[in-house]
Amino acid sequence: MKPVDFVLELPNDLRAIEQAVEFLASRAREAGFDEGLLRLNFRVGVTEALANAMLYGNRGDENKNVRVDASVTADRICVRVRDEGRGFDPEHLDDPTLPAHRARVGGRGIFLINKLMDQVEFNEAGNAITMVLNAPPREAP
Amino acid sequence: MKPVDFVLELPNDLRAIEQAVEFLASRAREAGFDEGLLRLNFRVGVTEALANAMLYGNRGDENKNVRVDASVTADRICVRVRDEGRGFDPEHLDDPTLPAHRARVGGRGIFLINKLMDQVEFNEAGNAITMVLNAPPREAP
Amino acid sequence: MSFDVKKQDDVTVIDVEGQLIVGNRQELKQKVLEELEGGARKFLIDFADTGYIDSSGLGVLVSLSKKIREQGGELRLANLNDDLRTLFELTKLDTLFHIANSRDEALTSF
Amino acid sequence: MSFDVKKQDDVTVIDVEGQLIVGNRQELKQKVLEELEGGARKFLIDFADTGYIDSSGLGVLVSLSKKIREQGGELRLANLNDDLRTLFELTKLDTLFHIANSRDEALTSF
Ligand SMILES: Nc1ncnc2c1ncn2[C@@H]1O[C@H](COP(=O)(O)OP(=O)(O)O)[C@@H](O)[C@H]1O
Ligand SMILES: Nc1ncnc2c1ncn2[C@@H]1O[C@H](COP(=O)(O)OP(=O)(O)O)[C@@H](O)[C@H]1O
Repeated sequence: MKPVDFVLELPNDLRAIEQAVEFLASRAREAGFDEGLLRLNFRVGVTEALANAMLYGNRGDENKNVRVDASVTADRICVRVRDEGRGFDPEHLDDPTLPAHRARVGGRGIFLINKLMDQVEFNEAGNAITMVLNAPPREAP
Repeated sequence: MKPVDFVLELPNDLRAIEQAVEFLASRAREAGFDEGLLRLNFRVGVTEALANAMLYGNRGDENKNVRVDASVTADRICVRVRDEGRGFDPEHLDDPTLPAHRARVGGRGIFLINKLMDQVEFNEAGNAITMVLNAPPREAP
Repeated sequence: MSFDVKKQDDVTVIDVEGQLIVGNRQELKQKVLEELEGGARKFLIDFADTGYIDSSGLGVLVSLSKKIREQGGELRLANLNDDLRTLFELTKLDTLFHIANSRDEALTSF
Repeated sequence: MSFDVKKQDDVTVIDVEGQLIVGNRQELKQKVLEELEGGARKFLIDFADTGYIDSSGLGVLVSLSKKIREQGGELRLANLNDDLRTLFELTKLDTLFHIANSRDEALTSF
């Protein structure tokens, strides 16, 4: 199946996130992707990536944008989120589920992305994240 | 007021239009633009431009995209829609409201854009349309 | 868009929910043509739950109206809100259609 | 998101409609802190009409729970659907909150 590709360039505005996610989810639904995975995994995963791009990557700078590249088929969604920041090292984050960290207010974003998405990759610089979500295997007919 | 800028690149899929329009309308609403004008003028105007870009500009070619550049403030929305086609001459279209044309199935798209938007401009090639919608004047306090 | 087709006596009543636009107009067209082939002649499209209509949607209404008339039938419209009424006036399509204020008004006189 | 705040005896019950996410979490936080300052101590957040919650939303819940406890109060949660429950389990936040199956269950034992 030929993937359908979208590009979104969003201003650095947290209030744009919900509708952007809704737009992408509606396209994935239309492509026939599993509704169950769109509900939580897709929506929360993409929300986290967009929020981090705006808050940490672009540091709230109104003159910076976030670019989203999405490609969807019934079997697979791939979303790349890139900000204009200097990136970070995603390898050395605390595990938020450890008893000592559980009561922290923050630190669950990248953790959730890793849990909810099937494949997660950062570019070298650390200012672009690529997330893949696969449809559940179909039952043999 | 600094305008908030968006870019959307959409695949040549008519079913993507409604949600793309919804996304842009939600951003304009958030920016404080008049709800009444968003309901019909904005939504129908942008829908027409996207449909023409996909149907006539890109001639349904799945490998072509439509690019939308939008900038919104509470006072003004500017949307540019560009396709990858060869363009056309928008000056010589029949008036669909003439009695002889009224019963035609088509030919009302550009007409409606001109009626519903405040400013409409095509680029030289005719494959990009820029539409401006202004907020109604506010009453003096 | 989703739409709902009901029979009220000999009138086929279609409720259009959401938008009637280029992305979905074919569904409405197909449904009405099926009914027409099945022998229905009186049609009422009710727009009470419709958001907006684009030029493709208007085109489908014109096309259906013509096809129905060719079979000796009639298509009426009801419950256009102010926005939709503006659309019909701008395009002068208000001169082409029987537009009733309410469903009852359209039905009683059919 | 929109939310609705009601008093049920001495419990402040908050319904969260839509998403609780980075774009709107401050509204919930502010509202609850106002009630806390106004003397409320028992809080129940009902998620029956909630779509999804992101890490910022979870963070606000953790922060509020802490602040309420500091004033000798308690924050309870109710009506998490399967998706939301998964979220609390993944993050082990289910060990931090009193999560009731229904609003009544949360209220009767408060
Ligand atoms: N796009 C980004 N650019 C720069 N730093 C980032 C980016 N995304 C995440 N980070 C860093 O990683 C940390 C952990 O992020 P996350 O797991 O989402 O938790 P939280 O947002 O609650 O801090 C952030 O605090 C930030 O320092
Ligand atoms: N983006 C475009 N590229 C090429 N031709 C276009 C474009 N937009 C409109 N046209 C031409 O202008 C004509 C009139 O368009 P319009 O007023 O929208 O009515 P309709 O779509 O019903 O034909 C179209 O039939 C097409 O030939």
